Amino acid sequence: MKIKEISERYRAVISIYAFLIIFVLIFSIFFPVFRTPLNISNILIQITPLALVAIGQTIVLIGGGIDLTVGVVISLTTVITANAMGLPFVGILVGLILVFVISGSIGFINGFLCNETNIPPIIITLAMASIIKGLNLLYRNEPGGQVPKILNKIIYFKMGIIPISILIVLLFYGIFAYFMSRSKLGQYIYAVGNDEKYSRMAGINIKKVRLSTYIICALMAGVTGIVLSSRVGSGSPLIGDNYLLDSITAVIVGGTGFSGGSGFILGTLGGATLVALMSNALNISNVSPFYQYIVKGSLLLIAMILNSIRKK
Amino acid sequence: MNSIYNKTEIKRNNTKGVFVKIFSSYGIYIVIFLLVLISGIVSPKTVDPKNLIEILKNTSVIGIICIGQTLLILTRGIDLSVGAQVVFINILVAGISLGDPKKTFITILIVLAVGAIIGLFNGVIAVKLKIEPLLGSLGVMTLLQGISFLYTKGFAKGSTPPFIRAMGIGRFFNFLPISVVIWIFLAIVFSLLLSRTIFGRYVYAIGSNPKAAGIAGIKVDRTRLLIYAVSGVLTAIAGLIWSGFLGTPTLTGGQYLPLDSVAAVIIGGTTFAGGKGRIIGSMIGAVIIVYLSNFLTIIGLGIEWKIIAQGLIILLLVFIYVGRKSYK
Amino acid sequence: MENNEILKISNITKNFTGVRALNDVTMSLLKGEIHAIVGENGAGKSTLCKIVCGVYGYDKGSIIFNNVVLPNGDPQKIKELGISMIPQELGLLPKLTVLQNIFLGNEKGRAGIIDTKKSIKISNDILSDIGIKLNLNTEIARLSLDQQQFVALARVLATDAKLIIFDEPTSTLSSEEANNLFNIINQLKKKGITIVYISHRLEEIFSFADRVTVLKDGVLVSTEIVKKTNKEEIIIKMVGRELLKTFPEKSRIMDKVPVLRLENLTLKNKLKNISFEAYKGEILGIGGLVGMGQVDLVNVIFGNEKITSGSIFLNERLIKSIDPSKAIKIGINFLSSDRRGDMLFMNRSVKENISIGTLKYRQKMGFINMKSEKGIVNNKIKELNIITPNIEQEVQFLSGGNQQKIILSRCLIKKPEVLLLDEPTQGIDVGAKEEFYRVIRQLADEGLTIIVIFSDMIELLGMSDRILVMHEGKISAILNSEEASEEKIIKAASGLKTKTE
Amino acid sequence: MKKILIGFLVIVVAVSIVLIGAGCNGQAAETTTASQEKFTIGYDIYYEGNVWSLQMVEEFKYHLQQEYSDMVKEVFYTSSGYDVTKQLNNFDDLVAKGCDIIFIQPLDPTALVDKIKEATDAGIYVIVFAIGMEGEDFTAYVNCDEVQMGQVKGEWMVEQLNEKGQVVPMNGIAGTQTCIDIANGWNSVFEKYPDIEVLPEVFTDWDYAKTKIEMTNVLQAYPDLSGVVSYDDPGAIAEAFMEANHAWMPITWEDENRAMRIWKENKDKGLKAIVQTKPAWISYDALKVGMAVLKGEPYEKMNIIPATVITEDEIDKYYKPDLPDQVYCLTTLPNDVLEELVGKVAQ
Repeated sequence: MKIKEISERYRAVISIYAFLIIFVLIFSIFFPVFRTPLNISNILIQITPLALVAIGQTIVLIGGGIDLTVGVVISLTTVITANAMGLPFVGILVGLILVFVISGSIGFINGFLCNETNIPPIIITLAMASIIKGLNLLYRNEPGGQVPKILNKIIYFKMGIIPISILIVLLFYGIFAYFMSRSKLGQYIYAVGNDEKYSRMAGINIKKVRLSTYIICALMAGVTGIVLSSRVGSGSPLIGDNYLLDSITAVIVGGTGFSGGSGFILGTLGGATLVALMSNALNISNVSPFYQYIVKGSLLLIAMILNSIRKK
Repeated sequence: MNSIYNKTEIKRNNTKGVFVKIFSSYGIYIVIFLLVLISGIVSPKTVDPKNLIEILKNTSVIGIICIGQTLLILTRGIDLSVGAQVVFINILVAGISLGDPKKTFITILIVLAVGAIIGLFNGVIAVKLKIEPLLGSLGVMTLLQGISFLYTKGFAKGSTPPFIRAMGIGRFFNFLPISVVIWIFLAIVFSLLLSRTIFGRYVYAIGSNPKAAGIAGIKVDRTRLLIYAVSGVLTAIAGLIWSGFLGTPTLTGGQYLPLDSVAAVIIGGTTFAGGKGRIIGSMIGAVIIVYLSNFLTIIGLGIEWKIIAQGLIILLLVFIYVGRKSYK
Repeated sequence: MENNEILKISNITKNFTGVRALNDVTMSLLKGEIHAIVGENGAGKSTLCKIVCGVYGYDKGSIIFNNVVLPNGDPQKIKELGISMIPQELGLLPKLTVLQNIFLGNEKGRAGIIDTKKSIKISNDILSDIGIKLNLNTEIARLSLDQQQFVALARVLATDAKLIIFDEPTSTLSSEEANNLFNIINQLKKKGITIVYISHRLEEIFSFADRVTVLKDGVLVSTEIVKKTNKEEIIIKMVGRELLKTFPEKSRIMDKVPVLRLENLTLKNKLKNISFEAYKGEILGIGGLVGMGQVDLVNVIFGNEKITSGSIFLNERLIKSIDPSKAIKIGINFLSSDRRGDMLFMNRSVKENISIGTLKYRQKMGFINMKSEKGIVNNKIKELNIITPNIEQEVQFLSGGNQQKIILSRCLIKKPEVLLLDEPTQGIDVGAKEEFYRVIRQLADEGLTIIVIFSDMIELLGMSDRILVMHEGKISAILNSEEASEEKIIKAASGLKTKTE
Repeated sequence: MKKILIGFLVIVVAVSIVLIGAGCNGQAAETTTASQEKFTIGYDIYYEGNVWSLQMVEEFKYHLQQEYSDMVKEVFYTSSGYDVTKQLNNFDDLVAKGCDIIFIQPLDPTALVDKIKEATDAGIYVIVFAIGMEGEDFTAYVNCDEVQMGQVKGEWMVEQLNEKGQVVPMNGIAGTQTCIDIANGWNSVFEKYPDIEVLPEVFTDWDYAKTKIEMTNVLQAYPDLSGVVSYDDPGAIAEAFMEANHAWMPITWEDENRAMRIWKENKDKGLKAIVQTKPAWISYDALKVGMAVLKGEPYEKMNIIPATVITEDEIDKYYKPDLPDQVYCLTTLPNDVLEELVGKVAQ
């Protein structure tokens, strides 16, 4: 009874992890390299940025919105980090503050516009994305700057096969999973995603809630930017762009619906893992690079089809 | 019963200021006018007929795509795979014809058919499988890129046959580009379809309220699939012109088409809520977007400024169209 | 009396674009009383209560609760002050669990973190108080209507409310469930909680309310002490004049020509072997508790839903595989109660809204004959005197009544034989209503068969030549208008068979 | 629940079939019977959408097959698609696959420095070629001197314009070391001549479509343009000229077959050009060095190979009339192999 209930409720999450396990098993069997410690720690590193940015996207989607600015925010923050952290000692601190202030305020603008205008979130964030991208390119239209090596050393330090970066990821997922299921604000985000009007009736301040979703999302994009730039060692105005589609894919694969009000942070972790795993698996299994697009595309489509089956 | 929201919204509409009323129906014209005016003052080069023709020529591809995109957004759909489609079509044209004039006709037929199929595929995903078209078409986009790569293994074969080449770069009385003529012809045809025919009425009805459309006796799914197929064909035509314009198969390019086309349609006054909007608006929207980049290059400003300006114009115009949200 | 007055509403006025929903309403509630508010659909009952608990803001007036002036349109604040409402639509969030819904907006816990244990305990207590068992982790969407009703109640009880407003709670409850509810309400009363009870079921009110206030067209007619008045008086106050006069004269059809015949028609777990005949020129009213399959019935006839088994005959010809477009073709048409949702194209013109269904008959190769279209539309606008500046006006700017007429005229351009109406008078003001009653009757006299769902008892009795009462997807009674009475209908609606016909 | 499980099984099967199936008929093991020591080789393609980069791959494959097949255990190809992060991941994956040697064209001058150091420290040979990078932690470096290339282009242009005129630089991808060096090269020349006006640099990602559109705009914008110094697709540039029927001017050229054809056709109509470029066979040079390393033979760490120059009277020596436009003429691949790749030209 209890079991059944849980499996009912967390069906999406369970199934994505079930699939992950099967997937990993198959590859471990067919490609021994796949299960070597080195490759495992590679995968853990490769998961990091996507997993982080996907958290924010999930929360926005649960809140009934969507954020198309994550990609450009990541790029922007890499550039900021690379330039601000140049100066010794204080550099890192200044960089962090700058990143969070800027990404936070971008999130605020997104949320504010969604609250105050009738423009659908997709269009708002689309327009915002192109504005930010433009500004970013104006600021610096080619990769460059210097991110202190120390960051890289810390974030990607490996304890055995476990890089710190994945611990950061797990930490964030822990926090936000708890936040979404236990905190008032978390509840309200689900509620608003469910039905704005009834949430208002229940006395929820939907503006505040929506605002917070977009801010969280932008901040997570900022974090991703830092993690990414410290891996690359420099900032690049285009480096983040691919993460938009990937983040949405991860969330959808993780079983969060597009209509809002439902979904689970932990599902997204599974989704992100799967997406990252795919490209590693392609390399490991030595598939011609030309296949990677096909696999990515069909992954997204299949996931969405399954979601819509699940609804019925 | 979402009464309170509708009611308040109606209130807003009724109490719209006269300026806003005018702007929300003629905003796009005002914008293009201002754009031409300013650019004319800043650098007369921009507005000389030769350059204007150039601009129209560069608009024709995205313009034709925008016709289809308008139909889709009118009926609460969208297609972000247009860029990948155009690239794929171009490769197909070269691959099938191998530049052989004799194969021109069959090539065009095949390409149009392929366009229709891709459109239908998008349609089935959105209409039958009930998948958010935005994401669905993103998936299709990635798929198409993959298919293009697999089909060519990176080395796109063949070249564009003369006739199709002419569609891209040919001109009547070496002045009026053929592509522009095709584009404007299609635009006129489809505006007539929308304003004068049952099909048009159904499009607006479905966009305005799909459920009601069904109850009013419209075959909603069938119509929407048809629309997807049609826009697929339109994209294929755009692909032919593109292929003619380039004269060679390439695996890259066109990546800016999806967002630019959507942007054009939106600033042209077609709302995501569906059921409102006209072809002419989208066409002017498309011109604005191309005009912007041309103007900015001419005055020596980079692509960055175009992107920024585009974003701002979208926000501004759409805000004027749909206005502030009111909660009480 | 004044000393134990808990709520004072003074000169409240509220407009929804054009429509005046409430006009200068002044009334007061006494501590610990059960105060009923009655009135026809659209009399302003719900609006008044939603204003009291801040869901709507008001334009003029003031509300004082326990000697504090209530903020205008601030649900959170007002709830904290101790006023809670169970709206008709319940306002539960379908994808959230029972537990989450019960505490939504006043979660138990500190520092923004929810104390789940405490919440579970409290909600279990509440649920056992009102004597129902529910799994706290099931999503609302999975519950039945009456279970949801009780969750909504539990949510209100979770806030220590001093004033609770019930908006037509029994419309979805069977009679024993209703009685259960009345007991709960009486307990609350004993606890000294003030109850406002909106309903148009008079017998309920007379069974347990202390005072009753009658609203009509947004105006407060009077407030009576229940013991000192009687049903007839109240009805007259509600309707304005005696019941019979509001509704047009019923026609006496002598020869019963069956136009539409259903033979044990079944729709998977919604309808069970429905069989009946509808005659030429009659108005067949369908009554019953909300959600007992009335809407499904008309939807099936119109082809919105595929029947599982059984058969439909039109003029004794079997109709197989029907969908809306076919239904319209063969002369069955349908007006849904949800005008905005199901019928109207809000941002399109009056013209398009009227002609949409019948364009096929005015075209050459897909091109619409604008001229004849215009003609037809203008005729219809005259016939039903639809008030609109011009035929290009977007319908969202028209009043409910006119919108309703627009839909009706859409259905009448190509005269149907059977017209299905679902709550046709919902949300249109009384003037428009009476006109609408006349139109419907007139159509019937012209020979249309009209099948109409009314949840409002008075309308049901007033309009129907025959009344078909449904309970849990079955027909529990078919009554002729002579024998039909409120009591009989309620009985049948609650599933207690009444021998008739 | 059942439905979904079934769904998943379907995907699992599908995916694994695609991957494994493709894996097997992909560029998998190429083993021979020779008793020689065998090595695992990794090669990262910087962008699979770019013909030149793919022709490098083909040169590499072909000669590996022809000359070194007895040394090959396995070859792995990954593709980075211009994406630095992807390239980092690919490099990791190649290391994980146990490659003894990795050939790579770094997309970012700094990003790979540490990785490459780690790898070489771990005894993996890393051959950096065709695109420059910072540091010297790689095993060997094979490239042209790009600054010098840029200078040559610049000097030629100055000479053509006899020291005065308006020049637009058309370049590839902003921020890649190659493009930066090239630009530094020609700028160092131009700044010596005050009468040469250098317009803002245009980056086109070596994308044909983008190049053509950008060039068209430039021609519109600057009527008194007098030269194009380019490290870009001259085919597309020429297209823009011909379509605008704009008078020809001096343009620094490349060895793409289309470009060669256009040059041939227009050299008498006033098109002044010179090819001075990095040949696609640079991957072959890299391969040679790499194999020498594996064999333990002596090798140069820094191999600066001269840029190949083609002048007007040498066109016919390189132009391949019987091959389609896409191929690059500076190639060591025999025609049949090329035809295999890009098909015959339509007659």
